[in-house]
Amino acid sequence: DSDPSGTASGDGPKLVYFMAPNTTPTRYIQQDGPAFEKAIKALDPSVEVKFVNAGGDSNQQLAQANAAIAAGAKALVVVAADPNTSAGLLQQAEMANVPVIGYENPPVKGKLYAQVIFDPEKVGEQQATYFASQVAGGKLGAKPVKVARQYGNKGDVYTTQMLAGQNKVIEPLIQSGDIQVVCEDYIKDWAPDNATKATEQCLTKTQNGVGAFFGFYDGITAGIIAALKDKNLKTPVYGGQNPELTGLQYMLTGDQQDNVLKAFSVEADGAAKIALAAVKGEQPPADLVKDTIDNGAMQVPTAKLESTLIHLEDGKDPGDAVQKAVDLGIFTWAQICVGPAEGTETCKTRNK
Amino acid sequence: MSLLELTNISKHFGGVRALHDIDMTVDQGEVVALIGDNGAGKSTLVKIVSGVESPDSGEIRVRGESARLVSPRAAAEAGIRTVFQDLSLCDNLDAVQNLFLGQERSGSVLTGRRIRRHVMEEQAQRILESLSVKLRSLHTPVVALSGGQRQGIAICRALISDPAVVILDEPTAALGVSQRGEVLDLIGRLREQGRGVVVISHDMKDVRHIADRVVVLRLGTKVAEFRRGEYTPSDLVSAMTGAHEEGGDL
Amino acid sequence: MSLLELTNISKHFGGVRALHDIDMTVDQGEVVALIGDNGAGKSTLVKIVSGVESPDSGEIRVRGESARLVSPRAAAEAGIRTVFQDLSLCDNLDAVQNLFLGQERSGSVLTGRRIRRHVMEEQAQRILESLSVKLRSLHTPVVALSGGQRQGIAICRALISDPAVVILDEPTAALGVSQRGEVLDLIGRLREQGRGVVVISHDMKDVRHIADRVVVLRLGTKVAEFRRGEYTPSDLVSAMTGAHEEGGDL
Amino acid sequence: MSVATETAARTPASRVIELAGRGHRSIPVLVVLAIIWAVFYSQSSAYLSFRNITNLTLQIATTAILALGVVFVLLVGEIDLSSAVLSGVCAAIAAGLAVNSGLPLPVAIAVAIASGMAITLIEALVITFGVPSLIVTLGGMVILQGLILVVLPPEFTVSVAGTSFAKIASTAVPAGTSYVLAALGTLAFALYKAYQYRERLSTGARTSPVSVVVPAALVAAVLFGGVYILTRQRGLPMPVLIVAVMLLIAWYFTTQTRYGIHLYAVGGDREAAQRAGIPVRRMVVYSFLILGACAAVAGMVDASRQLGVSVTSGAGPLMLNAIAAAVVGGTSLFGGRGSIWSAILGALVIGSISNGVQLLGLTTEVQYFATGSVLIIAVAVDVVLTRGSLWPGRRS
Amino acid sequence: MSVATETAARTPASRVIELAGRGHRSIPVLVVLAIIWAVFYSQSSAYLSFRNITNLTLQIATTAILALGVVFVLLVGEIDLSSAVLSGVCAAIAAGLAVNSGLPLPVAIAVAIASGMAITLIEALVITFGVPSLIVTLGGMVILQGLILVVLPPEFTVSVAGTSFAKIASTAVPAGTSYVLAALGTLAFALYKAYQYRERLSTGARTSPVSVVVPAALVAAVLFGGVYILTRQRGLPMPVLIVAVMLLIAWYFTTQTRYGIHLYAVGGDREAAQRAGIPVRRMVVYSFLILGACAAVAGMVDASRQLGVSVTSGAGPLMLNAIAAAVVGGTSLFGGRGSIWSAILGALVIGSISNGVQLLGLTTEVQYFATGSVLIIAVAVDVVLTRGSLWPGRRS
Ligand SMILES: Nc1ncnc2c1ncn2[C@@H]1O[C@H](COP(=O)(O)OP(=O)(O)OP(=O)(O)O)[C@@H](O)[C@H]1O
Ligand SMILES: Nc1ncnc2c1ncn2[C@@H]1O[C@H](COP(=O)(O)OP(=O)(O)OP(=O)(O)O)[C@@H](O)[C@H]1O
Ligand SMILES: [Mg+2]
Ligand SMILES: [Mg+2]
Repeated sequence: DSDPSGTASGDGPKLVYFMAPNTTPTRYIQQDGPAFEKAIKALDPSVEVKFVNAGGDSNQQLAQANAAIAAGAKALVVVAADPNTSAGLLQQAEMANVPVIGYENPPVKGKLYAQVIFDPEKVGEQQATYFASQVAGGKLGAKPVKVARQYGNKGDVYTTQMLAGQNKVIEPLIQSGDIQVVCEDYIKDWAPDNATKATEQCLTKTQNGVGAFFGFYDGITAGIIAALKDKNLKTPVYGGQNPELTGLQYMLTGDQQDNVLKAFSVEADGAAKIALAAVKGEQPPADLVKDTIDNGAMQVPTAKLESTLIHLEDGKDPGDAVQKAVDLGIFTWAQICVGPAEGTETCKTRNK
Repeated sequence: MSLLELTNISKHFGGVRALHDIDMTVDQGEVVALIGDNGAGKSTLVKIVSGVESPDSGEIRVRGESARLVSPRAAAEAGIRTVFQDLSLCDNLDAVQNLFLGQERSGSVLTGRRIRRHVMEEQAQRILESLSVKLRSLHTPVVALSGGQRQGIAICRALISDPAVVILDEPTAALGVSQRGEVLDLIGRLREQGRGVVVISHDMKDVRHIADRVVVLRLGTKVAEFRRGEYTPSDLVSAMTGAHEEGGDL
Repeated sequence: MSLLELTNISKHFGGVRALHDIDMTVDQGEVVALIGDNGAGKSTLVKIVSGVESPDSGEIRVRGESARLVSPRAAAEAGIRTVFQDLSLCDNLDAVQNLFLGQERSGSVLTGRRIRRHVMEEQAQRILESLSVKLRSLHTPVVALSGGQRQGIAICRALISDPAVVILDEPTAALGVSQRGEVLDLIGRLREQGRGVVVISHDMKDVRHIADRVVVLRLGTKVAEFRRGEYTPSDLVSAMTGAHEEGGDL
Repeated sequence: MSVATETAARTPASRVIELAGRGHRSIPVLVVLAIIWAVFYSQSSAYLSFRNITNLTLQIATTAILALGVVFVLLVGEIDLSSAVLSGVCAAIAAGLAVNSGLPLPVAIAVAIASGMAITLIEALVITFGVPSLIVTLGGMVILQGLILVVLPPEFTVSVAGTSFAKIASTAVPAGTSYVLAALGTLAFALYKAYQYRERLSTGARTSPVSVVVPAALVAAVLFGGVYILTRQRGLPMPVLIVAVMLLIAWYFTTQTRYGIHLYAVGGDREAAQRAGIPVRRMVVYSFLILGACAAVAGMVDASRQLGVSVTSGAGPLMLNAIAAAVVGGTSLFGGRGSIWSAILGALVIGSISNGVQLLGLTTEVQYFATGSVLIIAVAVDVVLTRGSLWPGRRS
Repeated sequence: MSVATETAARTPASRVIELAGRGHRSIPVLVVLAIIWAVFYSQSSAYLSFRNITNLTLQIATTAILALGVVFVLLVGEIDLSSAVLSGVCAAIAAGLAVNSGLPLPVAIAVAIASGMAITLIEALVITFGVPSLIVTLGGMVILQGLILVVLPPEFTVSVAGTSFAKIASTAVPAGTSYVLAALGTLAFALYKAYQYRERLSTGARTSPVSVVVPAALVAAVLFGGVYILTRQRGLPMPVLIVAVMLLIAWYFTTQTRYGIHLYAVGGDREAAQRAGIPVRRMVVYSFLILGACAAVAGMVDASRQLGVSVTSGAGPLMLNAIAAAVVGGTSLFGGRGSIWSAILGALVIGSISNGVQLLGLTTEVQYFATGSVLIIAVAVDVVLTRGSLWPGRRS
């Protein structure tokens, strides 16, 4: 049963691995993975999908890739636990001739068959653009608007790229004096409780003198909102993305202003098509994979996906905005309308 | 009917045969001395009777009934209390806590078994005085006490619960002259109260002085048993060492 | 010039005055007995001389030179070796390892100080035999040995490095009859070899037998000092207890 | 056979503190805390504002509650790595029942506490069977990471904002009621001390009325002072009350009852405790049951503060912080030494550091440096005050 | 004064093993390992393929190397939480110097190892001053998390793909050379044993040539068997050789030298060790220095396998896995008991479990359940074989 040639040839079931980075964010095990499997099964029922989850550890993910190769995987769909330390994985796959499809958080500096992503820089830019429009529109009061910014874990690729996107828009506003950044925190591990603490300390330091909070993703905004609610403050909170269930719920209750929707179903669909092409040994489907991105080792054929920003609007039902997330199949109204959202007008009308 | 009766007790540690087919009885109001060279198996026998070790084979009867002394707790419930050679005190507790450990004077379940420290302190003072054990404070952890003070506490502890059988493994080893005398007196008093006492000692003078019966172990086997007055000092030594020419300076 | 000379040694533990202005000397070829009731401060004095405790005040001179015995290592380098009352063996090591602990017979630095176990075993066998200490195996951790066997090992350990001063804190407490005899002989031999010996004992017979000089402590103060032949048994007891009417059964 | 022995003379400071403290191991930690506060206050006056002190107490509530459970486990000489994740699991259970299934809050809370205790019971049984607690609770932690995925609804999160569950943390006891509670607490304590005094008198033991008045005055000062500071914002926060009640119960059981002595005996010398007839296994099980209950409460307080439960609940530094709090407060990793006060004092030290560091607005790197080194320095100061010269006798 | 004493009769199995093993604590762990392998093999035949065994050995290399350092620290009765992050820092230093600054690889490696040792030296000095190691290394961990941000270049990553640094892990010793090495190893060992035999003969101690032949045959079997299996793919992977050499050196120093005895003495009873004149503080410092070196090597092997360093290097479960490996292998958390073999055997157990669970392609939840419970069961089996009846005498 050994396979000394080191290549994944032969017959048997066609095996594809979906390699999640961790249980957080939950989308990979909760939504992307199942959607990917569904899409594959719809296209080719003979392909079997297996899931692994690296627990946030690159070493573990490398081991999982090796195990997958040993088990005869025909393609790996990889959400990197840490893109910067995933080149080893790509090298192992390359040596075994197993194509790797990068997904959302793709490995860098190695050979990829293709990748599907919502460009983080773009996401950051979308968040910042909307925020800037609110500042410009005077929604946040007189300038300079005092802003508290909270970023992701310092040193993470995603943090760096999203921050670059945000800063493209925000930096000029700072220069022009429209915005004054009063607090700036990197949130360790992107954890909500760290965001809560950072918020509390920021409010103490500024004596509640914050005009708006600008976060990085729904977990962080949830942490900010928890702190604000505890202090009975109504400071507006911007900068959701992903989205998480709480982010959408807080939009319904009016606690969070915006969200960037990354439709996992679209992404999983795309990845499924690419993976099947890879299994068959074909080129990536050209209708999907239109761009290339330099990942430090090669120009990776890339399917760039469109993320959508939704936001609350004065005098309008927040349900209008959230409806887009429901339409994209991210969550159902039944899922959204529990806990804080349960009593909102929107839920009373839309969740039947 | 004997208070305590051991039959055919054997115990191995890995390859070492620590005890082999030991028989022994302790009657009411009797002091039995257990003697033997270092490593003869005395402490092992004591540990078996106290529920610390379990024998490989053999039977233990307490007041005629077969007893399974699976734990020190079981032994205590059968009325057997022991002063171990290593004393087995809790270094981080103070003298009073050690004295009453496992038998604290406490309030009802309603109070969550609240410790009645004042009662315990008073009793402790009395019992320590009766053995001339002098402590500068009842509140220091026993780790800070002298060797003799620790031994005194260990002895007092065995007496607090009014046991039927008291086992003393080299109880006077670290004691001063007067404390040693008190302990010997104490053993006499225990006998008068009708309790059974087992004493291990290397001091043949003490043994002759207090023991009603002497059991001699050598290399894990019982080699002799003498009743009071039926032996000479050299009988003991020759039984212990297995050599008949040695008499020593007893 | 004395081998060891203590002047005005005092030591407090928190509020407890364990030692107060103690003077003591030990000469070459002299056996000094240190006696006193339990808690008198004997072990504390020993610990100070062995570098385990540091005195609050006072001076220690070794061969006439002021010595700072800040650690047991320093004391050992000054030629002082001690058998502690609690033996201070490493339970997880075997008899040979304990015997040579800190003074292993080992190869050169080039070999990373490779242990010469065969040499050590052979030497261990010899020295243990000389004190009649019988072990079933040199390879079992000492935690599994009997009280007397452990004490035997502790005594042998103090002799391995050819020390100038040997301090024995109740060395015979757990020993059997013959081992006890051997230790008393040993002390005589140490004296003949011109070493200084300090012995703590509660056995007045032994004290009279071996000691050239007797130092008596009571409640941390030195209350008397006797030379061989210059005292009666009751002198010792009354000095220890502070009562003159008690003579005891010595 | 290891015995703590000093190899060097004590520092004079340690003597003073020893005399002042008379066995109250907590005093040096309080000194350390005062130094930390002074240093941060000198950097930012907002640090000792009523607002920030209230923040601080709320921030440390979870750690303190979990640390309290950890102290019990450390005292019997075991260790635990799973209780932080367990707190997440219990919070998920409670929030799921209360919010998604609509059960009454008290029922949900009771079920969560029972679940926490059931899980630590299983762990404790495996431990008393003989598997090292590090392994059992490490394995338990991994299993619980799986369990939280099962317990959570399919969307892996429960939001509790606006529900009754959120009230656990957000309820504020009005100032008036708080003062009444403080008065009642002081009174109860004074009466208890007076009762003890009478008891001692009755046996003719040496004692004096000072043993009633001084502690009672201290307790009054702490309670009234605390209520005064913490009600400046919106009334006394519920988590503070929860912590206080838990500490009170834990204090009574560890210091005033038979159970407490046995706890220390088992941790001090397990073999000796067993020889004294103490049911060692059962004591270890009790400690883990207490830990389970503490973990459940900690999880619920945390979830209620975070307004939600997710797979990250109980992850992060909570576990290490709880253990560190216990050790900073003076509880030994090797069993038998420490007190329940170490939970709250240690949590305060750790919380004060991280609160202060964040307030100063340093860069991330410098925050890391400051947090780590202040922690070490704080304990080093404590060591200088009390423990320093004891190395290597003491280990933990 | 705690003494391990049995309160129940030993199982017959434990006797057999005791006789077979004669003090070789490793045998029950090997049995456990065999059971784990059999179980997973029955579920998936790929599990024992040459490829997967090679995977497994590579996968555990980092854990094993770090665990080796941890064993030294545990043996002297201390604990460490910082070495995993330290491994990341050292890897960042080495990769930065070798790749970004273009220093020769050996220089970069030497600087990294020296840095690792310098950092653990500082930790050790604070510990011997009296601060508990848990606190020092927890604080150290936080500081090092900051340090790695400083050490890494501004983009927070160093990629080593295609550089000489990558060769550390990817070099494969050709099969021929490997067999020669195995033969040399066996020969050296046999000669050493023969020398010892002669030594013993010379003092007239009881001994027999069996004491040479049997161990030498065993070593030969392990070495040649290992080389045979591990060269099936591409030759003997360098990390395996590194682990082997480190184990060899550690074996020599812990079992054959004076240093080894002192190590165990300090861990067994620190006070007694000091009274015997052993420089206790220095021994603790040595252990931490060894840990520092091991952490640096582990970090570099890891980085070279992952072809990069980033802020997550050394984060994740590495630290707990290394400690757990040591404990699973039989090293006590309380000092003085264990051996260096526990590092490799424990890492093998943990690695085999996680490798097997991944191979089965279970769902995330079930993976967690399986990993956690198999770990506990594995140690429980070990306990039944050797340690079970010793509770509560032994703790760890
Ligand atoms: N746990 C154990 N494991 C292995 N061997 C043991 C163990 N306990 C005792 N032994 C061995 O059993 C024998 C008897 O020991 P025991 O302690 O009963 O002797 P003893 O008669 O009390 O001696 P002493 O007078 O020195 O106290 C000794 O050889 C000892 O080494
Ligand atoms: N570390 C310590 N802390 C506090 N008190 C101590 C400490 N060590 C000893 N003491 C106290 O100092 C006094 C002297 O103790 P020491 O051990 O020197 O007595 P000793 O003469 O050896 O008695 P024994 O004959 O019982 O061995 C005792 O009252 C003891 O309680
Ligand atoms: Mg004995
Ligand atoms: Mg003494």
